[in-house]
Amino acid sequence: MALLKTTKLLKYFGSLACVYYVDLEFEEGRIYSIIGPNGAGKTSLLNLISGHLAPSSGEITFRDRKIDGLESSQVSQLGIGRSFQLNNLFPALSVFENVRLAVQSRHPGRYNFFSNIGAYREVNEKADAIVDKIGLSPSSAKQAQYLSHGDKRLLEIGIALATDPALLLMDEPTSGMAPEETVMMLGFIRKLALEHTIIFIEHKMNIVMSISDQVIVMNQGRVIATGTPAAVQADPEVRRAYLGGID
Amino acid sequence: MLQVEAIHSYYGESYVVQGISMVLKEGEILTLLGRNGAGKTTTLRSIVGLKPPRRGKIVFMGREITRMKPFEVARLGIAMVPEERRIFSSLTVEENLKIGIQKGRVGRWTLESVQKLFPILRERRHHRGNQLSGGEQQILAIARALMGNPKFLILDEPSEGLAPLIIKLIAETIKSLSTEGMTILLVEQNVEMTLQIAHRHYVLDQGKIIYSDTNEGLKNNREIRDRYLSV
Amino acid sequence: MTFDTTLIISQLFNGLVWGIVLGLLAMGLTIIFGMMGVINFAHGALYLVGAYSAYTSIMACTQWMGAATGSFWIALVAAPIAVGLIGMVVEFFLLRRMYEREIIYQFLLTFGLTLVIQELVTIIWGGMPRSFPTPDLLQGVVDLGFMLYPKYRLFVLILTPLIMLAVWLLLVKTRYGAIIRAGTEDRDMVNLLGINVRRVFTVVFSIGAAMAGLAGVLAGPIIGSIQPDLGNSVLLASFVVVVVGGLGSFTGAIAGAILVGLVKAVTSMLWAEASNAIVFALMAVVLVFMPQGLLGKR
Amino acid sequence: MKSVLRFLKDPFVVIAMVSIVFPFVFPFTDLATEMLIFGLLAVAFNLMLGYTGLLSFGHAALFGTGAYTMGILLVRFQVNIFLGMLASAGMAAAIALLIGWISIRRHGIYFAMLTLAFNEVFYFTLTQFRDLTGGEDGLRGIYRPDLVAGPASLSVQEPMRFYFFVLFIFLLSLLAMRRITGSPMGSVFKAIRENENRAESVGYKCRYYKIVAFVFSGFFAGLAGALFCIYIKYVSLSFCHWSLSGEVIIMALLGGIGSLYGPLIGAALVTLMQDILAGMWERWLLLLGIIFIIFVMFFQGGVWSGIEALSSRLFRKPEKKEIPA
Repeated sequence: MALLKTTKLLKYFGSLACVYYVDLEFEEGRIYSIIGPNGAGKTSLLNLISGHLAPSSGEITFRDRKIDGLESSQVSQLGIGRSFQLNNLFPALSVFENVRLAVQSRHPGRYNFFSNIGAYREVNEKADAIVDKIGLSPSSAKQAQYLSHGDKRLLEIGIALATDPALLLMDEPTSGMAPEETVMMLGFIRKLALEHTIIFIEHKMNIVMSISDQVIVMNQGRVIATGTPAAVQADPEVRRAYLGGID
Repeated sequence: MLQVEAIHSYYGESYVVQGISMVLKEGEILTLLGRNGAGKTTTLRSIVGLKPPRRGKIVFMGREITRMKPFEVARLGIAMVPEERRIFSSLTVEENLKIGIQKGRVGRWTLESVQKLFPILRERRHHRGNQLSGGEQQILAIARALMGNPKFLILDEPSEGLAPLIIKLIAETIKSLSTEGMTILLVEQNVEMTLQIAHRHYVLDQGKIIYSDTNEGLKNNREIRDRYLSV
Repeated sequence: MTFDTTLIISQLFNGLVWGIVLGLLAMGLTIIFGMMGVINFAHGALYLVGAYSAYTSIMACTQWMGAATGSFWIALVAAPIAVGLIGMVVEFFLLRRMYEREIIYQFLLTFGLTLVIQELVTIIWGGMPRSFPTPDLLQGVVDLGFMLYPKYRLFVLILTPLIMLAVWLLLVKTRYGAIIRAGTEDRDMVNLLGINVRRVFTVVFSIGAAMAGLAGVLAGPIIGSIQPDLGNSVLLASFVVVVVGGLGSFTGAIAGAILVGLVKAVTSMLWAEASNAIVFALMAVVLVFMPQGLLGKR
Repeated sequence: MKSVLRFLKDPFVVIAMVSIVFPFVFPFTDLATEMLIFGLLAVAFNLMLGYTGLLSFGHAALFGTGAYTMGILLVRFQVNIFLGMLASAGMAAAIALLIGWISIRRHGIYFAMLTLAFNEVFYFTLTQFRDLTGGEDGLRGIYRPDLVAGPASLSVQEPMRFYFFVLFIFLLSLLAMRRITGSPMGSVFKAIRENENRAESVGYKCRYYKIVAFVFSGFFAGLAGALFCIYIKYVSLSFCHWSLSGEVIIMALLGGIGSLYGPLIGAALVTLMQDILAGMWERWLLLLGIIFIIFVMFFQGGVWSGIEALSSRLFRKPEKKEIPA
């Protein structure tokens, strides 16, 4: 049984189809990457899955449950975490508070308005654990807006992780990172894959080819190929549409 | 033509450009290469006055432009085609072009000559900016910059996200502009393309220039290309 | 029976006149919002200044030239210019520093400005109502065939759309208009093309302000007497208009203005005290069910 | 000794101490009382603007609801003072729920416009129920009841006594609001202010939380209204006029919306100016407007952040903002 499935997924912006009849299945425990030129519809596809966009038609099921049309908060509660291409943090809150908010969203205590937030030990401990996991313990008390770019990218993922997602959607987790940071991030994604199913968008081909189990190639809203990295690289249509002019 | 002397620029709190110096000669095509976050775009923004450097000096044709406002820099004849083209999406193609006109700067480029160079702009002159494809937008952005008859053209990643055919057209245009005497500064990720057209290269990493060479030199230096520029 | 229909028609005409004056205000608000992204809470205060400066100019002219001939026409030009200049000063010294900030702060700045302007007006002209004369040429009524209608109101009904049209043409048909529209989308890019965007914005704000001032002059003879709290109700009404019409849309502002004017006319016939509240209820309904307004974009 | 010092560093303690001593130093007890009441209103308002990022132009309606409810209950039913205040605050919370439930669907400036619209509609509605509200004439015949709890009763007619009664309610409310902002739900409010979309993405239904913030804010605004009613022994339509909403915004911004206590300072300053300047110059609003503009433009943090900076220097706390690498 597929963890996530899209059926004839279609999204129009005005008269322009940014996602065009996409049928995909994602199995549990694997790493999927989505590649394609700018404007291919990658981020839109992620937005459709995470409830940030509603499809024009078609269906998305997660664990056999229909999730298209749900709000992003509901999708999140079902176990789909999302990180963003551009940093999307709580800028004036500390790293720890950023993560704690996400942890707390799964805790019944979130409705409590009259007890000290520090009293929720398990929430605080778990937030600490996640801050540690993303390697930001030293800057735990720093406001998110003052982090370096690489640290912001890590926090971006930390927030998504803190909601205990079964499926993790990541939009260009390495965007704007320095080479060494990128290598670290790769290792981190590999580690995450032990516990989560991952779908991520990426531009750097060497990353895609080295860590994905499956590659999905999109162009102008369509999925033009899916398969193992090797198979996709060999696909003539992919070469023409995407890899052709660049390498 | 353009001299950049040890400029330092910050983006918010992060120290992005850490003492970059460069010299451009008239009629030459120079590229700034390097990975994301190396400081290329910030360098450009410093030159055109969008992000004045905290320290250092920028001189254009004998005049210091370090602290000038962007529109003043533009009026001296420096045109920039920024990343993501930044076409005015609610304006028609023709209106976009007309905004590029600068009174007092007349020359080879007029509405007619630009449309002759890129016939697609005449065909689509009544379309709005947001109805154009990525390639058409890039062409429009270049044409709009030309309308001000600049002496010096700055292009930030013109090939980004475009189809090979359009990239070729743009590369050819850049080359022919340069043979007509235009000085061009090009920021690119697409190293292959720049190797075909540029005269000299600077490679940036973490806010500093770590390598500079002629086109031939870079072509033969595999190590630099693999270390800093491989896709 | 015939008497009743005439009354209703003339009420509807009044609503239309009021609506069109509101439309002028709303168009000024829309230009400022559409071009600069600023919600100008001081718009009502500028309208107030328009009315008062016109009043002063009429009085001064009358004193110098004896009879009141022509004095209104001078005021009709002088007051908007005066208000436009005030707008220019406000933009140059205050608003200009606020563009990087959140929209709420610009809103609050102009809110504070309202207090200041309103108090200044009270200090300069006093708190007592002053009667605003109707120009000699436009005194009396016209026979429209089906009813008699005040000349002046008819004049407003004809002149205002012409002014609106002229402003619209300026914005849509000229290169300067294109620059203004481009400036709303991407200030930096316009700057990069060698255009001093700051100056463009100063001009835009002062055009918007001048339109508020003009509305103040035109409204003077209709309301008959002016006092310093004049701006408040008009401000709220013109907010309603732009929200109902769709924030940032010109046609929306005009359509919204006419709709609000007519709704107000009808309700003041049926239930006069409620007319204000009903207009606001209308806005609430539109906001909840059609968040972009009747003709708004996006 | 150290724990005493820490105790003294708590702004709440400082505010409590200052306000206890205040009426003995400051000769105008009534004015001091008014400062507390508007302080409560401004802090309540700031639960929305400062903590949740929602600019409400409808707080006059909530304040007015509290005042009218209290007044009517007193005039018609001679209700117990505590019961009356609870009912007033509850009523204001209910109105806040109604306004919030609809307004919260829109963001930013649209939200502000909607709350303004409801304020206007509410204002009009009050004029229509003349029998109940006294219409344009206002509600008359309000008296200040004694504090009655079981068999015990205490008169608060005397200004100083009344001040301390108001102070009691005020401090209690302040503590309650402090608990709220420091609670898990309070942290969600802040998250909404910082980045509503992301809060939604990690699984919070922000609409719900925003309504709750509005209701809390309404509750305390209503309480302030009820206190004002028995303070001034009169309720008029002007309590509900949108210009009062505007004044509250000014108070909050002058004081500083970045903290719970900032708006208190703003409210105290505005009330003071209103009283003192208004006595000297009829057009004092001009000065208020100018000061407000200056604060909007140059002092985003308001007076409070200035005080905080000063006190951190006094106590030699390490700099709050870390210097990024």
